[in-house]
Order: sequence, then C-alpha cells, then structure tokens
Amino acid sequence: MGSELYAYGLLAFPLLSATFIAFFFRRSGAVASGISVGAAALILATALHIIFRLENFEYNVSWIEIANFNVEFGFLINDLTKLMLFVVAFVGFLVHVFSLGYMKDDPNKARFFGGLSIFMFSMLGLVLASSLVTLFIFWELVGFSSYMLIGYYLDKPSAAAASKKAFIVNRVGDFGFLIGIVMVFSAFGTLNLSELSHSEAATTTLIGLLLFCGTVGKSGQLPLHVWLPDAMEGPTPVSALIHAATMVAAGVFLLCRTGFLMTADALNVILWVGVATALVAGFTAIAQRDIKKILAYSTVSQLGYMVAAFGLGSLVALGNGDSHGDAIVTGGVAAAMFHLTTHAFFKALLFLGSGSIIHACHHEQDIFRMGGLAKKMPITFWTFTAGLLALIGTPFITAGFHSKDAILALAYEQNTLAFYCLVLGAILTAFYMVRLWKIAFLGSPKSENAEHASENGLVMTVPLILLAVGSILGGFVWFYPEALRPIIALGEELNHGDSHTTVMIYSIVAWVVGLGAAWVFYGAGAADDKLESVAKPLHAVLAEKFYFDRIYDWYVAKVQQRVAVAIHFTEQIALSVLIIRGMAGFAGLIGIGLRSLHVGSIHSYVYWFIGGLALFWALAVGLF
Amino acid sequence: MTDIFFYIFSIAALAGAFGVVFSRNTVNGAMFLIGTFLSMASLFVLLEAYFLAVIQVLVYAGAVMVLFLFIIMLLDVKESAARKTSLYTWAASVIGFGILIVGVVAINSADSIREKAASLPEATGVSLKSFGYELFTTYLLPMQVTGFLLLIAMIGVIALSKKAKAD
Amino acid sequence: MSPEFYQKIAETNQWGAIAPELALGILALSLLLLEIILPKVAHGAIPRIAILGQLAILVYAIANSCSGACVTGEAFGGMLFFDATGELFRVFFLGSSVFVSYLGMVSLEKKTLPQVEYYHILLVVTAALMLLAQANHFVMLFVALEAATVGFYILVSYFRHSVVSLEAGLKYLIMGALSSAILLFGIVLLYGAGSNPALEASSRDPLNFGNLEIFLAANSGDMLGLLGMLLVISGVAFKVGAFPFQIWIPDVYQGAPIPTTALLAIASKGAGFAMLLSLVQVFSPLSDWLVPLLSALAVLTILFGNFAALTQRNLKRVIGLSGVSHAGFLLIGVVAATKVEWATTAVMFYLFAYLLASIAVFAVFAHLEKEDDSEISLDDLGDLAKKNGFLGMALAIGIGSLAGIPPLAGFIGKMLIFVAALEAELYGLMAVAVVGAVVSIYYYFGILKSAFFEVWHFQDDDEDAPEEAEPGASLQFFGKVAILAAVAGTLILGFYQSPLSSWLSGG
Amino acid sequence: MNDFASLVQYSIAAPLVIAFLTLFVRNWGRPAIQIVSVTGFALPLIFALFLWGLYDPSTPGGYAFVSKMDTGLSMIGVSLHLGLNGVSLPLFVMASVVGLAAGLYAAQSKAENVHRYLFCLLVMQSGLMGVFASIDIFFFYFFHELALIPTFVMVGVWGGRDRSYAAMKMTIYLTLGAMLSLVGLILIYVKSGAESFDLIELKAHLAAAPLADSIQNYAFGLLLFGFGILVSLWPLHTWAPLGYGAAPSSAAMLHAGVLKKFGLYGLIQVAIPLLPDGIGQWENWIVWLALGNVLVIGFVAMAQRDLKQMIGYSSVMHMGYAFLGIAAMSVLGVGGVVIMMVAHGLTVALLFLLSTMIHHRTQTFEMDEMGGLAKKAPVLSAFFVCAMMASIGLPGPGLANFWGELSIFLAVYDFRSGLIYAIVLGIVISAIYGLRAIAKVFFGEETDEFKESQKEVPVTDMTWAERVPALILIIALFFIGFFPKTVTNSLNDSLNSEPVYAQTEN
Amino acid sequence: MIGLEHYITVSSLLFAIGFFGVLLRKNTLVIYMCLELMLNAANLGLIAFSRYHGGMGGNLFVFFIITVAAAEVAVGLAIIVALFRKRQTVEVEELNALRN
Repeated sequence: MGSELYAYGLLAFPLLSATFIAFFFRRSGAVASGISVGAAALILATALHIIFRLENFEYNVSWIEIANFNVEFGFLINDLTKLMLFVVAFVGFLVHVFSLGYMKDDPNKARFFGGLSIFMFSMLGLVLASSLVTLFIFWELVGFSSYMLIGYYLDKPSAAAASKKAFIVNRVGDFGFLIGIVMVFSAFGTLNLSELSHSEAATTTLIGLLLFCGTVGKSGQLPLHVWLPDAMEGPTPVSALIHAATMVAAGVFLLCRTGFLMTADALNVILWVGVATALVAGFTAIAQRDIKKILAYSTVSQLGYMVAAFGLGSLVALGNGDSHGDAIVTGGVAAAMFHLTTHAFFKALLFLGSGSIIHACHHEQDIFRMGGLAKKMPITFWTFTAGLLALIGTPFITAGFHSKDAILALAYEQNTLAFYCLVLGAILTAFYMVRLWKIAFLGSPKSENAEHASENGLVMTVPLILLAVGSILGGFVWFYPEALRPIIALGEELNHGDSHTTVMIYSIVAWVVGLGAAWVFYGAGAADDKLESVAKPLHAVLAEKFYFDRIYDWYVAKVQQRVAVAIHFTEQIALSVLIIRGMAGFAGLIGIGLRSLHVGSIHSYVYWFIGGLALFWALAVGLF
Repeated sequence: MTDIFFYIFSIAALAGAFGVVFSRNTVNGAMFLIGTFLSMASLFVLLEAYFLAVIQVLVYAGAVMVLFLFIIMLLDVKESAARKTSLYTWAASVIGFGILIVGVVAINSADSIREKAASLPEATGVSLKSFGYELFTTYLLPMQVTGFLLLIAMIGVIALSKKAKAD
Repeated sequence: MSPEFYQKIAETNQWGAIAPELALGILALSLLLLEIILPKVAHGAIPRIAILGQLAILVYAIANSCSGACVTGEAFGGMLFFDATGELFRVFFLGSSVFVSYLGMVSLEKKTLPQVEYYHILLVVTAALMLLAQANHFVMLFVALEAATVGFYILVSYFRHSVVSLEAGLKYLIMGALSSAILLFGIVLLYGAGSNPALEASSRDPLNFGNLEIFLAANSGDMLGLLGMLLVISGVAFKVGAFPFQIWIPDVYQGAPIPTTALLAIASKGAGFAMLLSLVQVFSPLSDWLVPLLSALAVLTILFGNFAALTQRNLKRVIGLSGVSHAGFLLIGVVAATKVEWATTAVMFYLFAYLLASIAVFAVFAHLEKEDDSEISLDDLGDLAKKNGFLGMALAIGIGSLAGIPPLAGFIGKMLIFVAALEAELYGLMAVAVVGAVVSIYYYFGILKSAFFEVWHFQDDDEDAPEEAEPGASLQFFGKVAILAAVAGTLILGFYQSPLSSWLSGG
Repeated sequence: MNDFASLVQYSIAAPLVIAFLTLFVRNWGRPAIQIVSVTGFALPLIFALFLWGLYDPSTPGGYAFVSKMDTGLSMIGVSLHLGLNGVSLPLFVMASVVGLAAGLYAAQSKAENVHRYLFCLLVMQSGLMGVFASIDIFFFYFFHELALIPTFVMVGVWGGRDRSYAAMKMTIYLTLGAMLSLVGLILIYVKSGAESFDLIELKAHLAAAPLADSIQNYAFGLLLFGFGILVSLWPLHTWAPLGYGAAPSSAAMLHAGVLKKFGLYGLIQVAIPLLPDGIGQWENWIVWLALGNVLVIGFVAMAQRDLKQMIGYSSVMHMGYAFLGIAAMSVLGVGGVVIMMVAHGLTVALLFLLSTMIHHRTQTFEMDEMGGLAKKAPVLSAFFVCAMMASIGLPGPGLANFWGELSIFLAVYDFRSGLIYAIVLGIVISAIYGLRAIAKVFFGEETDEFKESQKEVPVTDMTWAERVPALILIIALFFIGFFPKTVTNSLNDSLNSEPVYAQTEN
Repeated sequence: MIGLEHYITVSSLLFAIGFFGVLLRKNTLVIYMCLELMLNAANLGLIAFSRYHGGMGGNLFVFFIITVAAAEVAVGLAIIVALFRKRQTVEVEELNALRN
C-alpha cells in the first residue's frame, strides 16, 4: 500500500465531512459538529501516522496537460511538510474541540463546522502540495474558506465587509503570486517543486519578489496587513485556527518551500518588509481596545518576525537536513519555521483564551469593559497567562523565548539595524500584552457582562491546557518527537552561536523593559486608556492604525469606485449615446430627408426621370 | 421639291408640338396636336410609308384625337388663371429641355447616322402585301398579344367606367 | 420575299411551347364567358375556377420544365427564345398570379365592383409577362411589356371608388407611359444603329437580340447604340424600381389595391429582372459602360430604399421601399452575372425566395381587415401575434425572409448574391450591401416589433376607441394553403435548397 | 468510428423536431409540454455524452463521426458536413449540458405561451449543437444564425425591462457582426479557389496555395470584427450587458454561455488556420482591444448597480482573456481558451440562472435594494457564491476556469510578457466586483425595499426544481475542473495537428 | 438633299418637345398629349431609319406602336375621367393625396 493513500485520506476526511454536512446535515448542527470533529480527529491520527510511520516521499499524478504545460497533482512530504502538518492537524483538532463548546448555542452551527472542514481540507492540501500550481489552488481555497468563515455572521454588515476585504486584499497578493508562477514556468519549464529545486535555470529577483507578494497578502505583511485585524469579525475559534495559527502562516510556509527561488536582493526586500511589519503592527497594538484586535496585530507583528527571519537567514546556508534534498533548508527557514510552530501554539492559545473570555462575557470584546477576570475564570486566566508569557518571550522557560532568540541571533549576525528593530519589536510585544493582561484580568469587573462571567466547560478548557503545555515546552527540542525534530533543532541551534550571550541579554532586557513599562504605566483593570490622556496625538495615530485603513477606505470609496463609475459613464456616453444613438439618428435623418422627397406630385416625380436620364448619360460618358 | 416639303412639314410638326406645350387652352392644344400628327403623316408619305401614313391619319388624327377632344369637352376643364406656372417649374423645365437638347445633339452627331450605304435602298414600306405577310408570319405572336392588349384595354375601360352593380 | 420564305418562318411558330401562355389566354376568355353563362349566384365560383385553372397550368409548367425536355432555341420567327430561365420565370409569374388571384378574391368580395374583369386582366397580364421573360426581339418585348403595363394601369386604379386608387393609377399611368416612351426611343436608336447597312455586322432585323448583340460587338463604340442602350436601361430601371426611377413606388404601392400592390411588388419586379437579365446579355459588348452604370444603380438603389424605409410607418410604403432595396440586391446579382456564370441562378433563387416571402407578407396585410387598405400602418399590426397566431407566424417568417434572416430562404438568396458578388470582385457593392442589410434590419424589426412585442396597451385610452378589427376573419381555405405553402417553402428552402437549386441550375 | 455519425445528426435534428412537436402538444396541458420539451433538451446531452465516450483522442487531427450530405448548394461548394474533433467536442458537450439546464428551467417557467418559448429555445439548442458539429464553414455560420434568431424573439417577447430596445440593439449589432463574418467567410471561399466551403478541403487547399497577404489581411479583419461583435470585443460590446439584462434567463444562459463562443471558436478553428498570415497585421488590434475588455470593462462592471448587467459585463470582460489567448497562437494559449470557453459557458449560465432565481425572491435586480438574502435562502446563496467564485476563477468551484485562465496567462507571457501584469490584474478586478455583488445581495441586513417586497412575495429557499438545473451545471463544472484531462487529451492532439498553433510551440 | 439625319433631328426634337411638355405642363390631359407626341416621335424615327437603311422591321414596329398607343390612350383617359369625377380636377398639383 502506497504512502500516498494516507495523504489522500488526509484530504478525503475533511472533504467528505464538508460534503456530508452540506448535503445532509445542514439543519442538524449536533450531527454536523460531530462529523466535523470526528474528521479532525481522523486527520490528526492520519497526520501522526504520516509523520511518525512514513518516510519522506513524493507522489505525483498527471492532472492536466496542454502542450508543454503539465501540472501534476501530488504530495511532497519532507521534513518541512511534516512539521507544518503537525501544527495544522494538532491545532486544528484542538480548535475543533474547543468550537464544540464555543458554538454550542449557535443556530447555524452546521455551516460553521462545514466551513472548518473545508478549511482543513484546503490547508492540508496546501501543505502537501507538490507543485506551485497545486499549492496555489489550495492557497486560494484557503482564502475562500477564510472568507466564508469571516463572514459567518451573515447579517452583520461589518462581517460582510471584513470578509470581502480579506478576500480582495488576498487577491491583490495573489496577483503577484500568480505572475510569479507564470514567470517561474516560463523560466524553468516546470512547476513541480522538487524539479524546480533541482533545476539548473537561474532565478531572478523579480520572481522571488512576485512569489513573496503572495506571502504579503496571506501573511498580512505591510502594506496588505489591513485585512487581518478586520478578519476578527469571524467566530473566535476561526481566528485562532485560521488567522493566527495556520493560514496566515501559510505565507511563511510558502517562502520556506520556495526559498531556492530567492536571490539576495529579494531576500533583502523580504527582510525589511518583515521588520517594518513587526514594528508597525506592534505599535498599532498598543492603542487597541478590542481584545481580538490586539491579538490580531500581535499576530501581524509576529508574522513580520517570521518573514524577517526568512529574509535574514537564507543568506546562511546551514547544511542540508532534508533526506530528499528537494528543498534547501537554511537558517532562515529553520528560524522562521521554529517561530511559526511555537507561535501557533501560543497564539492559538491566546485566541482560544480570548474566545473563552468572550464566550463567558457574552461577546464583550472591549478590554476596558472587562477587568477582574482572573478570579472568575481561573483556568482561562492561567492558560492565557502561559500563552502570554510565551508570546512576550519570557526568558528560558517559554517557547517564545527560544524561537524569538533564534531570529534575533540570526539578525545579530546578519544585519545589525534589523536586529535593533526586532528588539524594539520585542519590547513592544511585552508592552501591549502586559497591558492587555493587566487590564482584562486584574482589578475589578467594569461591566455587567464581566461581572457574570464564569469558567467554561471542559471541551473549552482542555484544549487551552494542551496548548499551554505546547506554549511552554515548544521551545525545547526534546519536546518534539524525532520526526519533527530536524528543522526545530536547526532553529534552536541558532541560539548557540558565538554571539549567544549578547543576543540573550538583549532579549531579556527587552522583556524587562516592555513588561516593566506596561506594568507601571497601566493600572490593574483600568476603565480607560491612560495613553490617551498622556499622549493624545500619539494615541490617535496608533488607534487609527497609522491611517492604513483610512487610506484604503478612501481609495476604495473615493478613488476606485469613482473611477469605475466615471469609466462606466464615459463609456455609456461615448459608445451608447454618441456613437450608437448618433449613428441611428444620422440614419434617421437621412431617412427623413429621403422621405420628404416623396412629395406626392406627379410633376416633381417627372423631374426624377429627366434627372435619371442625365445621370445615366453622365455615368455612361464617365463624368463620375 | 421633296426637300421643301420636308421643311414645310417638319416645321409644321415642330411648331404644332410647341403649340401643344404652350397653348393655355386645352382644346387649342389638342388642335395643335392634330396638326402635328397630320404633318407627321405627310413626312411618312415623304418616306414612302404610305400605309402607315394612312393609319396615322386614321388612328391618331382621327380616333385618338377625337377621343381626346371628346374628353376635354366632357370634362370642360379650364386652365384657371390663378394657376400660373411657377418660376421654379419654368426653370426646371427649361433645364430639363436643355438636357434633352444635348441628347438630341448627341444623337445627331453620331457618326453612324452619317455613314450611308452607297445607294439608297429600295423602299420597303410600299408593299402592303409584304407588310401583311410579315405581320402574320414573323410578327404573328406580337400581333396576337396586341389583340389581347386591345381586349384588356377595352375590358379595363368598361370596368373603370361602368355603373356600379345594383347590389 | 416569296411566300415560301414566310412559310418557313411560319413553321417556327411552335405553339406547343407556349402552351401555358395560351392556356392562360383561353382561361381569361373563358372567365368572361362564364360570367355570361353562369347564373348570378354562381359568380362566386369564378375566382375559384380561375385559381384552380392557374394551378393546373402551374403544375403543367413545373412538370414541363422539370422534365428537362424543354424546347430550347428561337421560335416564332425569332420573337421568342426558350431557355431554362424563361421556364423559371413562367413559374414565377404563375405563382404570383395564383396568389394575387386569391388576394383579389379577399379584397374584391366586399366591394361593389366588377369582379371577373379583374381576374381576366390579371391572367392576360401574367401571360404577357411570361412572354416578356422569353422575348428575344424588341418588338415582342415592347408589345408584351405594354400589354402588361396597360393591364397594370387598370389593376392599380381598379378600386374606382377610392380616390387614392385612382390617383395611384394616374401616377402609374403617366410615369409608366413616360418610361415606355423613353424605352421606345431607345429601341428606335438601337434599330437605327443596327440596321445601317454601311456598318459592319448590320442586319435587316436588328431588333432581334441575337443580331443586335452581334452588331454591338462589332461596333461597340457606336454612339447611337450606346444612347439606345442607356434609354432602354432607363425604361427597364423603371420596371425594377431602380434609382432614380423608383420615386413612384411608395405612392403607387400605397394607393393600389392590395392584390395589385402584391402583383407590382412581385411580378412587375420579376418582369423587370427578366428583361434585365436578357438585355444584359444583349448589351454585353457594351459592358464597359453597362457594368459601372448598373453598379452605381445598385448602390444608390440599396441605399435609397433602405434609408427611405427607415422612417415610414405605412406598411405598403415600407414594403415598397424595401422592394426597392431588394431590387438593389438583385442588381448586384445581375452585375455579377456579367462576370460569373452561375450568378443568374443566384438572382433566380433570390427572386423565388422573395416571391415566397412576399406572398406571406401580403397575405397578412390583406387579412388585417382594415377598411381602407391604403392606410394600413405599423399600428394596425398591434397584437397580431396574440389575436391571430397563424398570421403572426406568417408575418414573422415572411418579414424574416425579406430581411435575409437565416434559416429562411431569403438568407440563402442573399448569401448566394454575396458569393456571386465576391466572385465577381465587386467589393464596393458588397460593402454597400452589408450596410443596406444592416439598416434594413431596423425597419423589418420595427414591423415585427409592432406585431409581437407591444402587447400591452393603456386600458383607459381604449374607452372611446372603435371596436378593433379581428385580423384574419376572412381567411379562406385558399389563403391558408397559400400562406402555408409560402411559409413552408421559405422554411424548407432555408434548410434544404436542393429542390429549387437543382431545378434552377438546369437539373 | 463513423458508425455513430448519425448521432451527431440526431443531436442537431432532435431538438428541432421536438421544437415543432412542442407546438403540436400545446393543448395537452403543461405536463405534456414540459415532458416533450425536456426530452428535446435531454436527447442531445445523451448523444453528446455518448459521443464523448466513444471519441478516440488519437484520431489524428481529423474529425470523427463524419457525415456529409448535399442540401442543394453544391454550386457554391456547400454541403452539410458534420463531424467533431478535439476542439469542437468539449464545446459540443458543453452546449448540450447548458442546454439541458436552460431547458429544465424554462420548462417550469411561468411565461405566457410557454410552448412558444420552449419552441424558440429548442430551435436555439439545435443551432447550438450544429455550430460546433459543422465542418462546413457555411453551415457553421448558418447554425449560428439559427440559434441567434430565436434569441431576439425571446428577448423581445419574454424579456424584462427595456426588452424592446435591447432586442433591437442586439439584433442590429449582431446582424452587423454576422454580416461581416459572413462576408469574410465568403471571401475566403472565393479567393481560395477551392470551390468548397468545406473546412477540411479549404485547409488542404490553402496549405498548398496560401492566399495572398493582402487578401488574408482583409479576410481576417472582417472575421475579427465580425466575430468580435458577436463575442463582444471591446468597444463593440454594448449590446451584451443590455441584451443579457433584458433577456429571459434561459435565453441568456444559452446565448452568453454557448452561442457567444461561436466567434472565438470561429477564430480558433476557421480564421487562424485558414489565414495564418492574416493575424499578424491585426495582432496589435486584438491585444489592445482585448485589454480594453479586461481593464475598462472590469472597471465598468464594478460600477454596476444591476445584478444581471454586472454579470453581463463580467462575461464581456472574460472575453478579453480569450482573445489574448487566441492572439498568443500557441497550443497552450488556444487550448486554454477552449477550456475557458467550456468553463465560462457553464459558469455564466449558472450565474444567469441564479440571478433570475434571486429576482424571483427580491423582485428587483438592483443590488442596492437587496441584502440579507443569505439568511432567508441559504442554499441559493451557497449556489450563488459558488458560481461567482467560479466566475472569478477561484480554484475549487472554478477550477476549470482557473485552468483556462492559467494556461492563457502562461501563453500570453510567452507571447508578450508585458501583458501579464495587465491581464492578471483582471483577477483582482473580478474579485472586487464579484464579492461586491455577493455582499450586497446576500449579506448584511435586509434593506427596506427587500422587506417591503417580502410582504408580497414570501421568500423561500431554492426548490428542488430550481436546484436540478443549477446542480447539473455545477457538477459539469466540477467534473471539468477535476478531470481536465478528459478535455485536454483530445484537445492537444487536435491543436497539435494544426500547423499554425503547433509551429509556435518550442 | 434631305438625308436621314434631318429626319432623325426632327424625330428627336419632337421627343424632346414632348418631354418638355411633360415637364412643364400641369394639366393631366396635356401631359398625356405630350406623351403621345413622344411616342409619335419614335414612330418617325423608325420609319426614317427603315427607309434609309432598308428592311421592314421599323415599319412593322410602327404599326404595333400605333396600336398600343391607341389602347393606352383609351385606358389613360378612362382613368383620368374616373378621377375627375371624384376630384373635379385634372391638375397634377392637386392630385397628391398619396404622399408623405
């Protein structure tokens, strides 16, 4: 029995689940959720089987063939795939379980779980894809399922707008990605990833940057990050799964998969985009009030880290840990993937935790209206704190510390300026997270909803606990089973370079500064934002997210739509009115003119005859 | 001698024709037309087409013009004084006439009219017998059709003027 | 000339070959006889007898021409020339006259007018047209043409209680007589040129087409011949309704009784083209002058017809002007025929398609039940499709075919003309034809639109409106058969042209 | 192989015969009409699927299921020559699929005189089957017109707002286009000297003795603009949105879905193979006008307020891709265009179908007056989202569209690399207007107008009778997307045997 | 010596004058007379050609033309009379019920 059957199974379970739900159980949410969670469990099991029991392999079957354009549907399982597969399957399963509790009373539960299944299908396809085209197909599908789930609350106009925005912004990124694919095909003559990696043909900076466009869109890099915070309109488990742990990381995964297509110039651009994203998002997070928005900006910021890591690291080739040799795993890839993995744990945890809070607080999301939740929801509090500690990179004991250090170490070696920027990013992270933590959990409740909050049931807390474990221990190589270890180990290794100590000191200082500043600055369970009263202009800029959304809205409403209407109007006037009606009118005028020649008198008709004779004569002697 | 006759009758015919065109009174016009027809009949004689000259007098000057006069009298049409021919009509007609005269000149300047056989051929219009032979052999079919033509003309005239049916 | 010579000529009188014409003549006479013999109550049968008789002749003519045993060559002392085209025109004219007889039946029934005379004249006119199509001599041509034309004068003004009918008759009379005079003078000039013994290839009988063609070939620069040709073509242009001799058409079509309008539109136009086709052959030595002339005519005719029809609302005027544009298309075919042999077939196909379509359209017009048929306008078609689906369908198919919309016969006809024109490299004409065809869609579509689309009226306006006529109330058996035949023919010829095309191309 | 040639004939004849039968049974009540007419739509599909199954992809470039019949135009070398090759077969099958969907929907419509409506639709179906099965280029044109004419009638009689003006405009535009292309086709016939309208004979003849360059130029120009009007090449497109906006749904489905592909098909199968040098002169024209389609019309589509008009514009926009793919003149580009034609045909038919269903529920096409429909009609919204996603080329529902577009992109990049930015921008533009429509129609809160109209017409979800036609189309779309090789295998062979396309391949 | 051309000149002038009358006059009866004049001009031409070129054809044609013309006159006058009865006029200007 071929290994590919398991891969097929991996795709088949969620697809079947989605199909069954769509066709038979649209109205029975309980069954639907059961099917979906069952599918997630099967996925996890199958994924574990692939990871632990199966060797790396590649499987391809011809899908479409026109002339020399040949796409294969297939699976490319290597270490990178396995790591990503683990993250997706594991977090996916936990989120499914959590959703059972979170969505319990929702009348349209079936649609939610169907959507989750479709997402799992798409995401797994993306991870397994063996060619750029297949990857792109699932890439788009992932975007589509994200679109569906963001817009889950159908009657909320903001949800509709957010989902639309997410899709379109992603498409802008895909615009570059697709051109990149076209160029890759033109340059290499194939789109199969392993064939590409062995290809002799030279890559160009343009190709690299175009492929990176896809990442910019999907992973919320500057300037296309605007959709991600808005995507929080979706149910919170969706945010945890799609917009924190897996889908948004797909951009990073794409970079890692196609690292061999990059050039030094391209990497440089990628690095600075990542760094800028990390900083801008970090600053923005400081002034947000919505708990999910803060986490979303935090995600953007962390994704910036990963992208920056990739941009930094691929300059340093760190051996070849891949048995198939089809992807060159470099330091950057390792660091990025390491951080991706740990981030998946703690960010999923944080989102689920916030989901737990929101659920308990009856959909209250403003942190300034919470407060004092630590006592009401102890498990949530402690697990959330664990995630938070990991995110801010609490020294030594948390996963985030190790993975972030790997990135910083890389930066220290490669690019000093980037290094300092990233350290500043780390300070910001600690600052805004502690702000959130202190205001939401400590102090006393600020609203009715927070007052009546209480701990949620087991289905919601168990996933939190499991993720908390991952958040703490995920930074240690020994935590991972053998099969997942190669890349993590490579990433972790970065921390043991020559400048190990310096980097660690910077990192700890950043942690202390950020944490301390926030602790001092914000009161426990504050009712309003102190920053607003202290530095109003700064707060305004930050709260307005550096005006990105304003600019986009202005562009869409004032530029794009007006241009569209103007073009439409011009076209109507020019074609329909001037030319068409004009020609019709002209013909009509001729018609009226000719009509008026029929005056009805024999006499005038006789002149036609003499005129005709003259005309004939003229024609015959060639006067015309 | 014949030359003089030719000129007399041609001028008479043309003058009569102009008379038709210009006479204000319709009866006078008809009279001029009869003159023209008679002059033409004379020209036919000059051209030795005696039979046709006779027919011309009988049919045209006789039957047709009498019919015309009869109708003119019957209708008693008077050209009203108010109805003067407008300047435009005059101008247009004269231009038209000018075009026609160009045509006349063109016809008469045609070389083939001036090219003649060495001798004037024998007059063929003289023999009534051969006329008859031709008519009932070569031209038998047109002859028959003409017969039908006269028939439908007759029936048509009846249909156009007979009293409406009683019912 | 000895009597033996005439004897010989007399032997060329093949009466059998013109049996259909003779039969028509006899039928015409017997109709008059029947009116006398039959009691008054049975007079209603006379039109039916006329139709049945014509149908019998039609069947005979078709059978005779299809058998392939046609008499070919000159006959009647060179007066006639029998060939396949002539046979086809026979069928064409017979077909139109059968149909016109039916229309006459419908239109005359309600009038207090002499009835039998109409059919009598119609039959004689048809016979004359049939001879005209086979004429091989200018005398025959002139006499047949005049016989037909005089008949038309009467038929146009037949509704003598109606001022418009009489006025149309008068207009047609004066225009027709003028054009006859022009044509005649042209013949005179041709005669003068061709009979000159001083010139090469002259003949004692230059009015015979064959002799004239030989003469013109030898003297192609002759001024008299050229002028004669121009005048003759002018006269023919009047018949076909080509620019600038088309100006009478809308008025006369509008004023004439519907059966006569149909006859003018179908048979008279067909006769014009029958003449034109043979004359183009005769004048082929002068084609340096003739072809540009006809091309220019075709262009002007198409443009005039189509554009003038755009703003018309009177149905008979629209059809008249559309007929003008059809004449333009046919002229293209005629021009092409000077270079491409089979283009004659294309012209014939077009004519037959036109015949079938016109039958359908005129049948509908005749059954609109309007008091004054010179005033039927687009508005009278309103709701036709709803009130009488059968007539609606007939109108749609007829108009569609006239517009050259596939899959109807008219399209195939137009296509054949196009192919012929392109083979003859008449690109300019082709361009004009395309413009004309597109413009024509507008007014044809207008007709269909008023018959089909505008089915909703404002109810409150109808309060004072008189009781609307019920179209098709007088539809009779013959009419249904005629319409069905025309519609079926139009449809079938659109899909499967074999029956007609193999016959046309002399199968 | 030719044993089954009669099936091709039957699939053209069956709808035509049944069309008349439909008129005949009109007095037997609605069910009789429905059963008879649906049979007329189902038979071609059955035949087409059967033929598809029988088709041997290795038929070397030539045509399978060939039959030839003289209809009486042999004097100009016309005969009813039918057959299918790798290019025409997918379109043939697609036509039958869309036909059945449109027919099923039409059969249950509440139109006045439904038997006449079905008559028109069946005649149209017959023409559509004929278009793609004709080897003779005259009949190729003829069948197109056979299908086109009923459209005008249907728009004019059963259409929606502005139907009279729309029908008129459509008729005049399309007649002009048809005339130009007819003249172009005749010009080829006349100048080739092959004495035949038969595509195969013409090809053989012209391969041996190609036409002079100037003739090729003229003929190609005529065909390009003639077909261009029919395919709504910018700026000759204005009939399309207007016409589709007014057309009854089944007519719009068949026209936009299938019939419009005639022009592209003509360029692929007739114009370019017969006039290989003609395209050179017109290449820039095609490129610039097609860019107009993609970019200008893309923006225009964004500005639409009327749902159906917007779908009409989006269909116009996609034609730009097709023209560019054709201009690339490679197996890949043309193959992509064929796939896109099939996919687009199914998609746009689906969109028109669903938009009519939306109209039944909202009583309007104004998107500003809709909103919140998803809650009332979740299945409908799922179908519509699916269809719209397919239309904007999202893999999944639109996998087939995606294959087509991607192939075209690849081919265009090899053809003129700079163009790629402009045309890929199209996918962003289409996403913008597509999602805008979805959001306006289905999401958000119910508008006052919608609430108002619900008082008169209670909103229900899709009935099964509505679902079946939509499902047929979606299943077909998925099938082509997931098993593109069923199309591409034969397509490759057919196109490779076409020297014009094969020579540009490396 | 009077030759063919003289006769033809007279004939064509008569034709032209007849046409001129048709152009100028508005009385239907006069117009009709002018038309007869034009036909007669043709007769003269035919006879002259026939005389100078030999052959019977021209003369015979004249016979037919005269016959036809007579029939035409009869029909034409009948129509004019019928119209006069309805409209009390023979002026062409007033006979314009059919027009746009």
